[in-house]
Amino acid sequence: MRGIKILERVLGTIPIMFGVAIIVFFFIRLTPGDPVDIMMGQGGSISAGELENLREEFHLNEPLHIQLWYFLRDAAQGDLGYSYVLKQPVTALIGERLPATIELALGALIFSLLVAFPIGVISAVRQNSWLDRLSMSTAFLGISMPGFWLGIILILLFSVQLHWLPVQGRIKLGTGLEQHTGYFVLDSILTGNMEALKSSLLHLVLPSVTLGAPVAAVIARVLRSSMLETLRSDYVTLARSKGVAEWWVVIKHALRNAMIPTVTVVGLQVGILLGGNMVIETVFGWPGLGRMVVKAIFDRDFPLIQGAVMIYAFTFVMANLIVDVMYTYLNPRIRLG
Amino acid sequence: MEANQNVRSPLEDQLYIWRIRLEIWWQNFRNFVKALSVHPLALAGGILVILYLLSAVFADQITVHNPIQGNLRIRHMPPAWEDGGSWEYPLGTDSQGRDLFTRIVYGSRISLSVGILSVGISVIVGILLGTLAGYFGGRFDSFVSRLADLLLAFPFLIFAIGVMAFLGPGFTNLILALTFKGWVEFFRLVRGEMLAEKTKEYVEAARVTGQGHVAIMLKEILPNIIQSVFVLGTLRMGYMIITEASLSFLGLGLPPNIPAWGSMVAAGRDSLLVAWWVSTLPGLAILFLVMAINLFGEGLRDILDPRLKLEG
Amino acid sequence: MARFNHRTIIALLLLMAFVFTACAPTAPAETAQPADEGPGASGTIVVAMGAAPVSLDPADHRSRESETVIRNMFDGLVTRDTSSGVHMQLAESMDWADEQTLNVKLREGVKFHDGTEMTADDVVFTFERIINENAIEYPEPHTSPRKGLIAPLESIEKTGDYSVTMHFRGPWPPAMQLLVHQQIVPKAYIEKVGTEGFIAKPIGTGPFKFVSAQPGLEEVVLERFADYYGGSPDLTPVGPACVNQVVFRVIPEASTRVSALLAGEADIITNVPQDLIPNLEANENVQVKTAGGTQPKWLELNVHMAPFDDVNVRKAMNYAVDKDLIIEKIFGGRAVALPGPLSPYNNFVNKSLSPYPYDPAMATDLLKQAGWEDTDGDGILDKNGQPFTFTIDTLEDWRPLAEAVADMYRAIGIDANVRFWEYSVIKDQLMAGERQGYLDDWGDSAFDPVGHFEAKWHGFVADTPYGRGNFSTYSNDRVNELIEQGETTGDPAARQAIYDEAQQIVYDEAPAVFLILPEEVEAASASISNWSPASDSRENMHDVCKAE
Amino acid sequence: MNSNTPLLEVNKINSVFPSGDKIVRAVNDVSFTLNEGEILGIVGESGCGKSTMLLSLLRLIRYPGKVESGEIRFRGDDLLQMSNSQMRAMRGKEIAMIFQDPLSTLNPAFTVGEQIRESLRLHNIVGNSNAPWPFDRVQREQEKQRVLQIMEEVGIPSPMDRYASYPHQFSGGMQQRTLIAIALACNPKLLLADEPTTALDVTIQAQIMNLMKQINQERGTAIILVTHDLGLAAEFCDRIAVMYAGRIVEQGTVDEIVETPRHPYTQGLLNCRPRIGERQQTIRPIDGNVPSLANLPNSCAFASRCSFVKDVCNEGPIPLFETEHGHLNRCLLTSDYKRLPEWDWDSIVEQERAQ
Repeated sequence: MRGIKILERVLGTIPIMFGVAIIVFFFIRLTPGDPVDIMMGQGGSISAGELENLREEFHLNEPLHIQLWYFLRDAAQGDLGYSYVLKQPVTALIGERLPATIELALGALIFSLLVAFPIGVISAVRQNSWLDRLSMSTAFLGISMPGFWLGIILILLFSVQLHWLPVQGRIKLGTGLEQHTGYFVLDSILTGNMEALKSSLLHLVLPSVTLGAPVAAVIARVLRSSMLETLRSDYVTLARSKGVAEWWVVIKHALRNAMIPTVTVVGLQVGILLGGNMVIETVFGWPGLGRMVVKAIFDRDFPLIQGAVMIYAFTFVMANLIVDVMYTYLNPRIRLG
Repeated sequence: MEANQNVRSPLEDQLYIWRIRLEIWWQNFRNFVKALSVHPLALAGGILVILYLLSAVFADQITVHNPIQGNLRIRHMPPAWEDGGSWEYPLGTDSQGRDLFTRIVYGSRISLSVGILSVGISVIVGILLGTLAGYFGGRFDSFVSRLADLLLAFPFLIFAIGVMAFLGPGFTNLILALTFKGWVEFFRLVRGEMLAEKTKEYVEAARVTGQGHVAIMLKEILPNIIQSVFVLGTLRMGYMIITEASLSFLGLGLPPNIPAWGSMVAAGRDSLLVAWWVSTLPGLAILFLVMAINLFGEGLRDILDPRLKLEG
Repeated sequence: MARFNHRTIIALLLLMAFVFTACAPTAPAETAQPADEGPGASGTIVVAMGAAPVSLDPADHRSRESETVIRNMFDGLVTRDTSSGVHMQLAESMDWADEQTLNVKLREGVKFHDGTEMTADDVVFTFERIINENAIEYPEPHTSPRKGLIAPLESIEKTGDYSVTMHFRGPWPPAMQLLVHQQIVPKAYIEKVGTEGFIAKPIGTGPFKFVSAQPGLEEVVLERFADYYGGSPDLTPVGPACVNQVVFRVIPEASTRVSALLAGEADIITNVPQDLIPNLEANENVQVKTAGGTQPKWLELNVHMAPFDDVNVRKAMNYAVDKDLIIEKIFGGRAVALPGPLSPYNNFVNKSLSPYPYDPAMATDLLKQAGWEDTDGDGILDKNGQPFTFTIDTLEDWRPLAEAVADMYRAIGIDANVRFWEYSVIKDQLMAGERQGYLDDWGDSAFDPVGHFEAKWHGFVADTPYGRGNFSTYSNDRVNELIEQGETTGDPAARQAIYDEAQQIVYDEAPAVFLILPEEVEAASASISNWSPASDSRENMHDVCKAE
Repeated sequence: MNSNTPLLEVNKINSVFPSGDKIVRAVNDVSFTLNEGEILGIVGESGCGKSTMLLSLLRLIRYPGKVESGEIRFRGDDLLQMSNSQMRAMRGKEIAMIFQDPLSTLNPAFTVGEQIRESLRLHNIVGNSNAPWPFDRVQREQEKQRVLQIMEEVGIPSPMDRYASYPHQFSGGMQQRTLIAIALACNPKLLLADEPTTALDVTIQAQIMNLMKQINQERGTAIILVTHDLGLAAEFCDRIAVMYAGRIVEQGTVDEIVETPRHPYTQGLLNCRPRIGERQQTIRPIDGNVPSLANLPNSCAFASRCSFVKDVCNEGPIPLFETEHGHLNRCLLTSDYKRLPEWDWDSIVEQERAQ
């Protein structure tokens, strides 16, 4: 029964993806700025005639609905067209850059969960202790400092001063890593290349911490406030009366129920992890999809923007779907919505 | 004397009622302050928030220098407590030689209103749609949820650039760009909580006593949900202010004659090695504001939340 | 019932992982393999760039970053040394049969990276691939964007195994300067693998051969080409490249680039922010070098919109800016004031012009003559009731300069402020003459007025390169006429006179505030030797060595 | 542990909650004893500290509250002196507890069967393989059988397919039976029931009480029933203690309390209970309400509401007087101190206060 509902939601993403694609299609074309003109750049002289035949080539002169028809017809066959600027098929470009963004997002999510859960639980159990105050103030630091500021400070401290961690990029030179999936950590494990594994993990640390800090802060605070609720509930008293050890009461009984509101918030944060990492990718020179999309937007590289936006939409909606499924799994009272 | 007491004109009745209301309100306020004083952190938070508000309102009285006029000769002057700094520019100067303290004080005007307005609008829209969707469910719920999914999936940056491109960089466009997706989070949170609360007994009890749906939503369920909305709201306040920094990092910030903390942090990032204060101090201003709001919120929650009171 | 949903959840998660990877069709590509150690070569140099190259096909790009990488893999007929000008490279000798035909004698025995020899066929193929319509077939048949750069080239013919003749539509004085930017590609190889195969694994005649490239060219790895013919004989040392491997890596954020250098992850970094230079200079294992810049900065004033329709006001705007203070404070002394419309390093700059001096008193007088005075004592100049408000539009990259200039205008009573835009958005409004003033730069990498001067100061003529970047909507018939003459007169002395007069007129009419020309600043680790930053966007790695 | 020592001996325990600057004395100087298999009823209005007293027995009072002083001897050993791990071994194994509102007491996130099985696993009732989670399949199977058996015993129909359903899918009665199943999983010697049937309607209440009666008789489990319903206590319990404002004001066998209530508060409680069968009966409620536990008078707390109040009642602490054997009450008047002239009133009061 529940499997069907999940399938329903998976199929439900298709209209959303195309919905987003169509909205973006019109939105970027109506926004002022002409891709061909930008591509020509400034230097040298260029006759307007050449601009004209470039526009011709990209079908830019046809009315919008015709252009939309071209786009939908090609997209249906899986051909998302070519990037105006990079002159490579959009699917290839995204296919190569998406794993970097997802690897960073996963790294940040893992970091934030590893940090947020202990802090959230401990500061609830030890409410108003100095530990609670300390963890909450570091949480504020995570929330209030912009990503790039935190990133630059971390680089200056851990890479330039202490030389513990690398400054930028996904992996150091000369590790001879064969890429199969595009996920460096996964690839290095698959190919058993320990040096590449070490280097890719080291390169993942600072960007994940920077991207994960605000997310950890939010999750920690929400978890803390819901833990305070569940620790006061009757079923916790029942568990204690059954002779359950205190820490097991906190972890199994209280935390399990406190997860329910927290999961929704984690779901929202995943959106930030995926969508918000363009700044982090810029600061750490991380060759992810986020940075490419930013450049594509400024270049008005329509096919690339559309392709990337559809993939982003797909990943967003998938992440939310996973959260909803986890939500029903955690909270038996709510059937899959 | 007995006779005319109950022969009161309607006006006097109104006055009488209002006097009673005032008294009750004053009574609540007094023991609210008494309760607040017991909770040190909340007090600190409250005072800090008030300080920020005062600095926003009386910015020109507090500061000496002009926040916009720069003077290249005193560029990158360190804060007073470092060597080379002077008390005339307590927090030093930025890369254009403008007094940092003045700009931060004026910046509170913009950043506070960016934070309050964008979170405020997002919360209102989020609660409105979230309550209706969560409570009634059905087609409205799936429609709005799918719309939320759509917006959540719609990259924020494209919309921000679109808005900036169409309407030009400016304050109101920034608020528009921030709230465009801001409400989705509150919508999903409120909807999630509403789904959970809806199954609870006290809602059925309220329905049994004949309360209308609206009354149930407003009086019964919302007070319980307002808690997490409050927590998320205070967190999002900081996030909104910082997003302005990320936008100016990408070149879409507010024009410099509108001093805002976000653009200051972004503009100062290149000289972090040379002049750490240009970028860090506005960042700390954001930090303390967010911390103040959250601490004050925390204290408020403990005071107002009935369940947290001990019996007796 | 409970068991069932356990399995679906786990199945779903596996599906997710698979979907993410499945939709990433990455052919197993090699990451930077350690190259085989060539004889006598040593080490790897990492060059950190601010933006990524767009393409590795010499005929299919118009970006400085692409050219930086390409000119290490491909050589052109001629090359330029920033100090000593243009020298022969793949061409042994060139002579003009007449003003419109150029005979080129090719060097013999030059090998492509795949061992085949370069002949006249390759040169003809290269140029025809640029000037013919829809000559590049991938990804869709389109004309090379570089066609406009060598527009006067009408045709090219092979006159011998190692000699070609180029026919031009008319005398084209900057021919030599612009041929530097066209590199020769292997005809046989491209016809075999097609453009798609060519850009996947480019083959050229340059000192380095291609090894690998990351997606979106974020990282391009080049390897020393052992039997390189040695390069231009006039530029010693002649011979294969000094270092074994060069990696061009993109680090967009300036402070991260500097940190990468300080942490030893990069050997050479380009466009270093001014504020960080003191730190780098203080560090003993880092060397900072500058080279003449090629991106002059102007604040163009809309000559058709009050108050800038009055030449006195425009002159006043020039006098009000203290260029030396800006150079000293914001650029740390690493910039030069613009004497006039052309950059001081241009071959045909009018040497008699000198930058507008900083003279606020003169500025106030000029403004008074134009009717602008502070009558109501609010500190802002006004004229028949209207305050003098001035919005400077610019890009975020020029924030410090724009804000400093706005400050200086405020100092003389103009209510000035700055607004940052996205180039593509503001460009149309500028061309339509809707804005007051725009602060930007215009590339002059060819050191010749052609391709630069006419785009900025010639009146806008649709479908021609004239006035393509003219945001001040300035148009002076005499100047237009002079520009057109300058393009076709061969004799350098005559061109100098033409351009001198044109510059004088533009200087006097001051359609823009001539600001500064910042120097190109690059930094490298101390272990790097005989490297120098090139201002014509070419990181020449041929002779650069790295001490281990 | 010879047979005549009582199962549970509670001696002057005090539980306090510091809140702000005041101290709330929820339980003060409560003493009582309970023998094997005996059922003691603790009756009192809500807010008189009876639930807190129960929680104090299991040392489950939440910080900042604590059991300040006194002794709780369970089969001779004092629970207050035990270490945490020893105390944990007692909870659920020797002493179990059931609560008033079953829906909020059962963990909504775990299945019913799972929550019962947890008690078994905690005290290793069924086998003792300490194999980690995935490999203890055999022991889990055995435990599951045991749980199904217990569910049968407490009257949950068709336990096989109810094992994996969630608390919110059960009716109120069924949920309470689950709680009882959890409590009985380890066959405890003492069952603390905190108003188990208050949230249920009368028919279900009777079923639950019979179930508990049956458990008491078959397993010999002693029960302390906390309730505000004196009638219920009268039918079900062997002995009853009446609590008021944190103190036990009267204690005795059911008959003594029902037929010859000594303390005015007990009499008041009995009077305001409608007796079935009598048509017009005037129910005389006790007017006024319970004094706040934060500022308790050390004299008789009921004085303000007592219709027989004398000024001596407000002078000093009222000790427990034993009128008949075992029938104690804390009221100067009913003990008719005038009738027992030979008692040196002052010395008794001094002596009592001295302890």
